[in-house]
Amino acid sequence: MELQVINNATCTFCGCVCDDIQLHHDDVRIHKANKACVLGTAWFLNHTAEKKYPDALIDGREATLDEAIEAAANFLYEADMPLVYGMSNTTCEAQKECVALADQLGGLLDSHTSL
Amino acid sequence: MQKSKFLPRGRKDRTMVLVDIRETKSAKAADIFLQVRPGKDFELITILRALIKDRQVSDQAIAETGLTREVIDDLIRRMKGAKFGCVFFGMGLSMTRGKHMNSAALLTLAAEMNAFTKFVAMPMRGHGNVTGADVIMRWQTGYPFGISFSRGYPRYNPGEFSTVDVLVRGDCDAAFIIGADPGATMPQPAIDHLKRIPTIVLDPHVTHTSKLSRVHITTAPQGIAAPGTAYRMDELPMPLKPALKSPYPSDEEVVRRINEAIAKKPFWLPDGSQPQMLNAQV
Amino acid sequence: MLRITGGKVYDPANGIDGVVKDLCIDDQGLFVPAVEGGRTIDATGMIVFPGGVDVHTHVAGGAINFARAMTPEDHRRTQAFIRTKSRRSGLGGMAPTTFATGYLYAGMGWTTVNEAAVPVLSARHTHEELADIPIVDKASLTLMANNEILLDQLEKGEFERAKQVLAWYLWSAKSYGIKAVNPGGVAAWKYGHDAKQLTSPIDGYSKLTPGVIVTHLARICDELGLPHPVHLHCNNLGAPGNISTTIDTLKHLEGHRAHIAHSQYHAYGGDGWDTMCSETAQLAEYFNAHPSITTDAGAVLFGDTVTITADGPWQHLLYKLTGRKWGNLDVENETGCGIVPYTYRPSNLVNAVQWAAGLELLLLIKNPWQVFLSTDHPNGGCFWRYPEIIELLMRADVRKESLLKLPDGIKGKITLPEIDREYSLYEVAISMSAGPARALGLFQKGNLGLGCDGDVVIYEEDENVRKMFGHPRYVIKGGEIVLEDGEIREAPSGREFIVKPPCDPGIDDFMRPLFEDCYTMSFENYPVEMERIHNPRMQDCIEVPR
Amino acid sequence: MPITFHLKRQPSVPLESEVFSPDVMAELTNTEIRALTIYHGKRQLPISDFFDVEGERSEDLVMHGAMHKVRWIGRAMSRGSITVHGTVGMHLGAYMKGGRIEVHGNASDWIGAEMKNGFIHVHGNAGGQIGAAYRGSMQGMKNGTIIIDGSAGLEVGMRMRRGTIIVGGPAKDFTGLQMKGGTIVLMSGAEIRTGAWMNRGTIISLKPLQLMPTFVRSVDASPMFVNVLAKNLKSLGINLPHKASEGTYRQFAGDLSVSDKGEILVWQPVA
Repeated sequence: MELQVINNATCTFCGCVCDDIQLHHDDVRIHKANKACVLGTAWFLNHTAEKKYPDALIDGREATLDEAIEAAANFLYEADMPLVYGMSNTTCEAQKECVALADQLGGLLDSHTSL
Repeated sequence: MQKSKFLPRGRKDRTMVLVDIRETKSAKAADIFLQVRPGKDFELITILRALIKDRQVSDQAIAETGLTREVIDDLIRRMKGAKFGCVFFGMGLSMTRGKHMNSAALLTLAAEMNAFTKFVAMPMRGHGNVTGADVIMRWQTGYPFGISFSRGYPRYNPGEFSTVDVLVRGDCDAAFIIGADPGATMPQPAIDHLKRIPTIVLDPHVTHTSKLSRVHITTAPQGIAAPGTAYRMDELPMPLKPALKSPYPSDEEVVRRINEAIAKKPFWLPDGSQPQMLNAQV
Repeated sequence: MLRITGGKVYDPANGIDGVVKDLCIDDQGLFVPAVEGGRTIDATGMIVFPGGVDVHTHVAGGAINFARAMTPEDHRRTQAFIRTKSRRSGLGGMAPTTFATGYLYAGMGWTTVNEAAVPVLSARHTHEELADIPIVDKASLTLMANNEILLDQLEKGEFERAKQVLAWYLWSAKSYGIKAVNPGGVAAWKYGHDAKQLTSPIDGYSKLTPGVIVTHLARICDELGLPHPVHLHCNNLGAPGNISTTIDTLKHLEGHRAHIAHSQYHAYGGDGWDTMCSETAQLAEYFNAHPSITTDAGAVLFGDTVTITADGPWQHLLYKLTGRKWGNLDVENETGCGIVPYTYRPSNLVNAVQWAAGLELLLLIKNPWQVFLSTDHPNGGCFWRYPEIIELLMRADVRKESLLKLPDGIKGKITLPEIDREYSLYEVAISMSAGPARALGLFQKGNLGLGCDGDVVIYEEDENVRKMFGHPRYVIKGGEIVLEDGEIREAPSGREFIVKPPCDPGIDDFMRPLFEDCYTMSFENYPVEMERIHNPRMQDCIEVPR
Repeated sequence: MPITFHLKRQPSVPLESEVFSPDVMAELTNTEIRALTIYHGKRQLPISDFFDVEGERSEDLVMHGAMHKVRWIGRAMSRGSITVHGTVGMHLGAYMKGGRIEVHGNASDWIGAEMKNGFIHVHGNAGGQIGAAYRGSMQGMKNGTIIIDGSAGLEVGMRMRRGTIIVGGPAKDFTGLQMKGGTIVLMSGAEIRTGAWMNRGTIISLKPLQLMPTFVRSVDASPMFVNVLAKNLKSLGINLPHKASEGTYRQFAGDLSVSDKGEILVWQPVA
């Protein structure tokens, strides 16, 4: 099968966020990441579109996404001081949702920066 | 390397000085390597701040940083003689003893250098889009991290609301972790607290933190299978171009759905119980 | 659908000066002759204005966001908006958060704001922030006067090419118009220099002068037919004696439309801080003789603020003067920015001159369609203090009282004590709404006529002018009641105005090699994608008469 | 009769309770005091949910219990007294304007932060940022006295402008960071970077200090004001050596990266 090519793709492994990477991929994995550094290549090649993990786990048992979302919402809603933390390896769009979540919950909000 | 009107030969017109406690691979790329004694960054930068203002510092004090007066004098001459100086600094500075004060020292030095020439400083951010989190929190809450909404509006106090401190003291009673794996990196007392309370993890992998959590949700990796935006460490947003279609939903979608699920429940502050706006905060 | 009945209407765009008449707004949020059903606001005895329009403010983007990070101490002492089930929390103050920006503007009846300084590289970021400013409609201006690729074309005398380059940048940024800040000076600041003489070549160029940049940008804006003319922050901001630079700049603009930003900062005489005085009379005279040029006051109010401007060299000077915090941003080949917290004090002669000069310009420029209310937020003061300025304009006695607080040394440095003019409500409506809307080319704003946007502010008439303008009874945005009895009711998201100037499709091929030579991001990723703009509204280009 | 509080159950998350201030309670009845709102995380609850309350209408408050999660006690108080038997959490006496706070036990970070005046005495150990400026503020405590009998954490007296801080036990790094005035007395010394970036003010240490490279030694002597200070401290039960027969103070000026007007005095006892 012929590989598809994406030009000027963006690498989010580190803070440099290079946006000149050429990706060669099929439906399942990226085979080549031209112009990416060692770290970036590993980042692109190590993720696949395979279903390696269950959709969700609740108390270690496999669960559906809907169940997990409901459980997460309940835990966070019941807490007196919930913490929303991380947000490094995710998109700005998700980060905005996280800020909205902490705002709605009346909780704590923090990122890797505080480490 | 990019060329410019004033630096037409690219890299050749630039001088790179590397300061580190050991000679790393990066030293090969540098023109000058300065080996500073571990834990003496703050002292070295403070000496530089004094010396650029022509204040006297003893040879012995300089020697304690691991450098000699000749080397420091040469460095200052190069800094003052540069057309445009830039200091990049990383976690070796900001996460060792002195922490934020080490960064503050470097930023102050860069500001003070502008009495002689153009100088700037920029933190080298580690993980992917941590800059994006900073930037977004600033415009939505006014603060870059370490925020509490418990009084209904944003408050800021690193040390009080920052995650490691909160977890080690056992201050929070639920945790939502996204795009991070504190179970692998944080001190043991912090990890122990995550085990005690309901922890929820969103991650493309089942991580250390997932294993101690009550809820794990697998999500699509950003930039590879999830679209959106990421900020470069100089605070420029870059569009993401995912190559793969993930069998999992994006972080954005999952957090939005959690937000929607919570929004269906009664709001924690009863309607009308609070003023619209406070003029005096706590 | 909404009907507003019995109010005394001030609608300068249609020459209506305090006439009792009814207004109707349809489901599209536009004024119509009549509506069936819906709510009726009985505005009998109240005053009805078109919603305020801020022609020059800094509310979104890299610079103000840097200022937010720099001033946690101000966030702690300022207004805090508490989260409700439907409304996000926020903080006000010198550099309000995006949500609070919307609440505070709408809270005093402003419904449209123009973010006046956006580097193209930060445009994607700025649009994200603008999308998070609720209620008000937005436009943004692109910084162009220190862009290396553009300046190179002007240096070579390639005017047509320069026009195409500018159009390409403008559309890449998805912006509404052009802002020029300290032409040539910010580029020179990359290497610690400035550009102070309008006719001297700037650093790194043999022929190109600030004057050439000014003239050509004005001409390009006219030839492209941008609805808003070149929006110019002159060279030498804040410096004693800069009036000569400003008048010189205005002469370079003759024959073109132009908007001069925050002219208070450009109207000083004297040759040092000791001798600095107001030269607003001279500047006002120029405006009075040249009706095609508009300006905003950039008025100063005493108190704390944070100054933010692309004028990097000025900010470094201010940092040295104050010894306070200083932030500096450099935006690759395009522009830069400096940030310094500042306190204007009546006891400080320089600040006293600045305070008087802003008011003088608003009072000495005779035609209110030429000079608009602004503080160059947050530089001269925070936008949410506009009602204080309105009071100073409407009440000569309040001005006289304030003058008493100034030091004796102010005598002979200002003309404010000799000015008796008081703004009428009609003139206030021009200065805060109809005038800036017209200057921006936003014909659907600041106008209560049929087909225009249903943005209305309704005040309860009050002797206390500051209170009246600070606390409207109702604010209506696009026909929706967003504020009622001092409480924000709804926080809908606003729209963004964008222009698409005519652009030669071949310009991409011309730009690519130049771009790839000096930029650090990919050419393809540089232009802001249209789908990233929240509620875009395209505004047509116009035919500008020669 | 003071108003007495006994913590009856341990909060699971921090309890923000700035209402524990004589300014708030002095005129209130017992019922009104019980109903005052405190914040258990985000939940707004009456004081009586966590405390047994005895007494009413008094400027003197007495608190009992392990209150390490109870924050903002005595915030901005201007009069009266608070006496704590047990531990207290962060921000004790922050923004305080007057009155006395005494803690028979340990306290946490930000004691007397940005206080304007008043007196705070912690008999146990304390955390960091004592009398300091909150992040971003230019000025820490402006006046008043803080005594810590035990140890202290980082950044003691950060950006303080006036007033006195006495630390009996050892202090950690950055004591007197960016100090602009006032006095810090270290009875048992401090770790590193004492006086870093100080502009003005005085740090007195009875134990040798590892100083920043940007301090220069001036003279060995006991300046007059040490005598005055010693007399004042004596009334607080603190013994500051100052007699020539006992030794001298070695004086250092700095921090030269900022100014040479700050001084650090290190006690040199007669051998």
